[in-house]
Amino acid sequence: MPTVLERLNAGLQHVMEIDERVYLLGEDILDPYGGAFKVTRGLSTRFPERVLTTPISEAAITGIANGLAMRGLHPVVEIMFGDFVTLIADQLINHASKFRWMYNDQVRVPLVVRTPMGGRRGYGPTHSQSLEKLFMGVPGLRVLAPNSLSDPAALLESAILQEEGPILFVEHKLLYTCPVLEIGKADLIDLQFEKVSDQYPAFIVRIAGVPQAHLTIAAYGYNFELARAAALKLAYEYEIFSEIVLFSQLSPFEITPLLESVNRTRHLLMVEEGTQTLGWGAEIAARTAEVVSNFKCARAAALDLPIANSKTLEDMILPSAEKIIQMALELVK
Amino acid sequence: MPTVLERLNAGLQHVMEIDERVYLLGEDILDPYGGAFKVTRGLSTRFPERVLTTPISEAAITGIANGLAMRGLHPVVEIMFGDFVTLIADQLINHASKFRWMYNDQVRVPLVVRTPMGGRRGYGPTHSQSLEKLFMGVPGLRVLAPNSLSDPAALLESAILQEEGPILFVEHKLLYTCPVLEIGKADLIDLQFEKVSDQYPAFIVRIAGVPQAHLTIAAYGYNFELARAAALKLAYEYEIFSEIVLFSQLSPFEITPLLESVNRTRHLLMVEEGTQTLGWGAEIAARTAEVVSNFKCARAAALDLPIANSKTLEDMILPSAEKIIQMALELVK
Amino acid sequence: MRHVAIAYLCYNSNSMTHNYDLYHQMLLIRRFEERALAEFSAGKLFGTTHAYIGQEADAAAIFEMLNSRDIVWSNHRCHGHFLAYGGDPYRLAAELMGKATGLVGGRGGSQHIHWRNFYSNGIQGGIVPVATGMALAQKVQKTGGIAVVFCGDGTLGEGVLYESLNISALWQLPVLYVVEDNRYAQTTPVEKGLSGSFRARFEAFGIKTFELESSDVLTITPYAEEAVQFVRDNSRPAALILHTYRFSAHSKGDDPRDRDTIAKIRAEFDPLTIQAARLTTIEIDQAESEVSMVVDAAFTRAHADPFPVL
Amino acid sequence: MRHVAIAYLCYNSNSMTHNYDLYHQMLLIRRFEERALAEFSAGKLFGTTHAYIGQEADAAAIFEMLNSRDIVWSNHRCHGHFLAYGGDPYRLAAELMGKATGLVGGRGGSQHIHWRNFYSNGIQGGIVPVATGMALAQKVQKTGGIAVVFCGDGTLGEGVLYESLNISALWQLPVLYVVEDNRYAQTTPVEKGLSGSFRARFEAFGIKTFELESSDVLTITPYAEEAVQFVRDNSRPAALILHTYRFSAHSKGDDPRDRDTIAKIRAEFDPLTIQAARLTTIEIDQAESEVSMVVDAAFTRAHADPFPVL
Ligand SMILES: Cc1ncc(C[n+]2csc(CCOP(=O)(O)OP(=O)(O)O)c2C)c(N)n1
Ligand SMILES: Cc1ncc(C[n+]2csc(CCOP(=O)(O)OP(=O)(O)O)c2C)c(N)n1
Ligand SMILES: [Mg+2]
Ligand SMILES: [Mg+2]
Repeated sequence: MPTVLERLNAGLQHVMEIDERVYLLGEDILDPYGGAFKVTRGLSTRFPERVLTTPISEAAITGIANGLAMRGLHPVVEIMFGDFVTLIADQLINHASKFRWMYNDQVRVPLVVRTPMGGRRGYGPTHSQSLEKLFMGVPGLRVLAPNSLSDPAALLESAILQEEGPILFVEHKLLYTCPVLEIGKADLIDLQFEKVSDQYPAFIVRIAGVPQAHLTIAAYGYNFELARAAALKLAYEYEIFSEIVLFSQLSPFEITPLLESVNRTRHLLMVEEGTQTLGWGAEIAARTAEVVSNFKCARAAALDLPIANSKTLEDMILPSAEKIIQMALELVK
Repeated sequence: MPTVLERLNAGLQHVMEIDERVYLLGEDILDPYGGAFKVTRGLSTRFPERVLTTPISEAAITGIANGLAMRGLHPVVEIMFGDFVTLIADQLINHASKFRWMYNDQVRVPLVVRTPMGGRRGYGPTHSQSLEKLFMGVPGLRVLAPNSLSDPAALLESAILQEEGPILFVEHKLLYTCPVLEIGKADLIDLQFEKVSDQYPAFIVRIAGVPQAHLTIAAYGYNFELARAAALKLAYEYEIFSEIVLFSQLSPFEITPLLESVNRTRHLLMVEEGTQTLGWGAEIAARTAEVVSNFKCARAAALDLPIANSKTLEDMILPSAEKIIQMALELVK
Repeated sequence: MRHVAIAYLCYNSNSMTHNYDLYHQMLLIRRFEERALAEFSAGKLFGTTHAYIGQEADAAAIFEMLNSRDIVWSNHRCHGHFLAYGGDPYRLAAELMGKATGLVGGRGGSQHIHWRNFYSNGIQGGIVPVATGMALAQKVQKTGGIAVVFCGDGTLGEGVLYESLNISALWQLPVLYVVEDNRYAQTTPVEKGLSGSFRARFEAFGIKTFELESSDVLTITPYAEEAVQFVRDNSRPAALILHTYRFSAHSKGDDPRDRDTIAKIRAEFDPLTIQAARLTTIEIDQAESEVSMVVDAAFTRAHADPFPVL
Repeated sequence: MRHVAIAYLCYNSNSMTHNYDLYHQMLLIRRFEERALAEFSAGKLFGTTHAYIGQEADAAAIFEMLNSRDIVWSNHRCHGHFLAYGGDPYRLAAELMGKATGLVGGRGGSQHIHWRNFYSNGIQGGIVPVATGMALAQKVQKTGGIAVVFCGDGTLGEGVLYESLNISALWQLPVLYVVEDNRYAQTTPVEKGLSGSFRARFEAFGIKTFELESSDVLTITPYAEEAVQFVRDNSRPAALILHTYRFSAHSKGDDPRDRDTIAKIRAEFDPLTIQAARLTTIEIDQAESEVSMVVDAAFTRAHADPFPVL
């Protein structure tokens, strides 16, 4: 089974092969290094003209890619750590995301910014955050996150070639080494999957052969790994049956499958690694509360603190399968 | 009755008088111009050494102020338009807000960034936004917004002198010319006020002599003006009675007064001028849904679009008293 | 930009001399801006505007050198650039008014316009990397075109500009950075906004730099030509630093500068006066009447247009 | 920084000569970094680190010139600066391990430390305006102190640095910008990261600039002294550009550079070898044993410390 990292790499390679409008820009992305997390490994060797290593200039790189996109190319920017998206906020929010609408639909900006987010590598406060929430809800910008259930290569390829607007593509560092799951195999034998949306797939994941769920868990990206582990343990050890709604598209997003699930379960637990306040879960809760009037909900997210370097503190700050289980027990009790 | 602008100006003047650690930094803030919105007018004349006009360098100004704050001064930065906060995201998020916690509580960063947000001046997509939501939920950062009900000078003075951490102080452009309300006078004769929190005051505003409210309206800043007008019309024309919970502190915030109100009314309408998705209202809804399990809610916010220059489009995009009324009718019907 | 043939530019057919054309171009900008300001004062326009009055020679000289493949990024002070690009004054006027017929349907307004290869945005500095990226696009697409981006003196305060200079020099991108130093950024005199030297800021990155102080369009023209040609021929960045002066307020009113000083500078530095000296009275009158017809028609027609809906 | 007297710096009392002190200082950094790398390799440390190996002479020379009122901002590669500042190797080791006794209680780790007037952060470039602001604080508080901020060659890519240069030059702030050009930014050679010239980038803002290529601490010392003195005496910014070389990997492993080239450069450019030539064998041995005791004690003690809780 290939890892998520291998599939992302393969996806990049594939789009570069089939479409010569694709350009990669980023810091230290040339071979043999191939990027800080190796997602671009091999690409500069195969496509030396179209893999551009850049100075340490996140804002300008993004602006340059923005210019490329508006002229019909398909730039993909790698921001080495997701923590540095603060430096490209102006280019994404006041430039790339606005242009199409502001210029009265006369331009297209097919720009993809890929970046690794997330903690648990002991990188400390400026290299461990999940800052994607800053960009959720920005008009004109799409936020995507791959997961291990649907092919990350397909997601990335579609983001690069099928889109006309800017995309923030959020890769969790711990997801890189996760194998892409093969439905029906291995540890998935106990799970059932319902695909509920296509281009950027959303899934409802259920545990096979158990009673009707009374808990909905909303998750994306790496947190699906935690949510899955928690769901199995909740079922087998506590007889609490849940279904996970797994999103690839975080903003804007289609809430219907989640609403249907909550209408069945009346309990909703949002799982995310960003800090809790005004995170992705807040929007999920709000959208749900606008439509469903009798349900209980809770959020398993990072504490509203910076992410400490120390592993003990990091563990206390970030959500874990154990915390998800505790919160689920609390919620449905 | 002084205007909000006059009070902010007076507040700045007062803190500069009583505390010589206060410094102002910003673009074009010197007299006779006194800043693009005149909030700093007169100050450079009185305190020439401590009012520093800067180059057009939002990131560096904020970083410099950050350095001043860490060395015991009390810098106040003016960002000319709130739209440019994208340029200071890194200094606020990865520097000012992190330092105290990350350095194990060994430093203090009493930095205030003031900036005007909001539309309806026909300034178009890059000079009309309400971007404060980007900074709500950032650990270590406080977001405040003055309103016409409690003295803006007091709020600003407290932010500058009573705080040990960074603050984003959001001033709505249309609020500047609003008079500070005198409770019991003029158009307030029909309203009752209950102060429910002190340093950064929150209020519950009720209409005098009407039956128990069955709608809670959450608002801050300029939108209190719209919410108030809507609440009065809802009461007198539609016999829908509401109470407004008015916040000065947007993040982090004390939700209890709002929860108490929603427990009474079971209907919650959030009003804000930022775009709807992942706005302030989302966090309000989430916090409420976590505790109250049977209520209905809706958000009156800007459409998820850039803000057009054209007045007709701007009117369609931004929330208005009329829209609040429509949504309230829809919600409680 | 003579390569863009546009119907409303009736003066082209009547054009007598190159000197006349340049004057006509600058006068169009001047009268357009004056009209816009007057309409704002009269409460007929809503929002904001930044007049190009005093700087017309820069645009007239530079746009002469560009062709239709070239890309232009302008800033908040974009009307003069747009008109010199060959843009339609009527559609610009409609945009200022927020009309559905405006350049971008009323969505952008004065600072946020787009037409053909012309773009503008209202965030100081942010357009510089975007233009630099478009220069990269020109290069890899082998269009032969270049990218030109306009900045004011004050905008040299923004860091992303230097990031862009570094990269365009490293990657040898065909981009021309035009700095219009009008001595002020809003109310801030250049002495309070800029340390060191304009020229050195570009040369530090190995960028070829052209610099002059003039508002005589004929003086500027050869510099503009050389700079554009350098970028085009070598596929390398260059900077063109033009020291000029702004006669009007930064935006609509509220000009804290000393009026007498402005008047004195204007007396000897007005690009229109300088260029008028090269024309006959008949030519001057003809330009005036042509231009006022165009400007008046633009605003009148735009006023009658409908507002957009979502 | 000799003015900061710290108990664990036992070598001070034994100090024989200035040359010995400088060697001892650099050796402490070298052995500390080697130990940290070894512990990472052995899986005893978690997270990341950026060794200062090869650049020790920069820190040794500069910190000699600073006093306790001066403020220092360092970056990701901060251990050498911290140790030369007089910081306690034990508390640094504890911080690397994320221990409660670490400099910032394990919250910051390798890149995010603070002690007295020493600060570091892991965002390239972002510390430059903060240090510039602290220089302003020094000035208005009339402390007589200056601010010093360290950047790598690659960090000259970040725009906010230029914003800061402009302002510090305009406002005449006592800040020293130290550029340690170790020829690489992570894996990017300086030729791919920087156009133009190091020196010109500072001089363009009117900033007095000192530049040299050396890893001989005695060669660097007078430049460091002059630069610091210039800033202190004039309350004006200066830049000190030090061309050096990094012998270790950027962070823990994964060094794509040619090993032979590194070895060759190291053979003639190692600051320790150069300085050792000025000492007797006895001195060298003594330094070695003192330093290894200090480093070993630091790591051993830190390992035994507890992890923090919230
Ligand atoms: C990022 C940003 N900061 C501030 C402003 C507000 N602003 C608009 S124009 C201007 C002055 C620009 O000065 P300069 O670059 O010299 O251009 P000029 O107006 O003189 O043509 C300022 C500060 C802005 N639009 N964008
Ligand atoms: C804003 C930002 N971008 C990228 C990085 C990742 N990064 C850490 S160190 C480094 C290279 C820095 O190179 P240089 O400035 O030359 O310092 P050196 O590592 O050589 O000491 C990079 C790209 C970062 N920490 N911050
Ligand atoms: Mg100017
Ligand atoms: Mg380096």
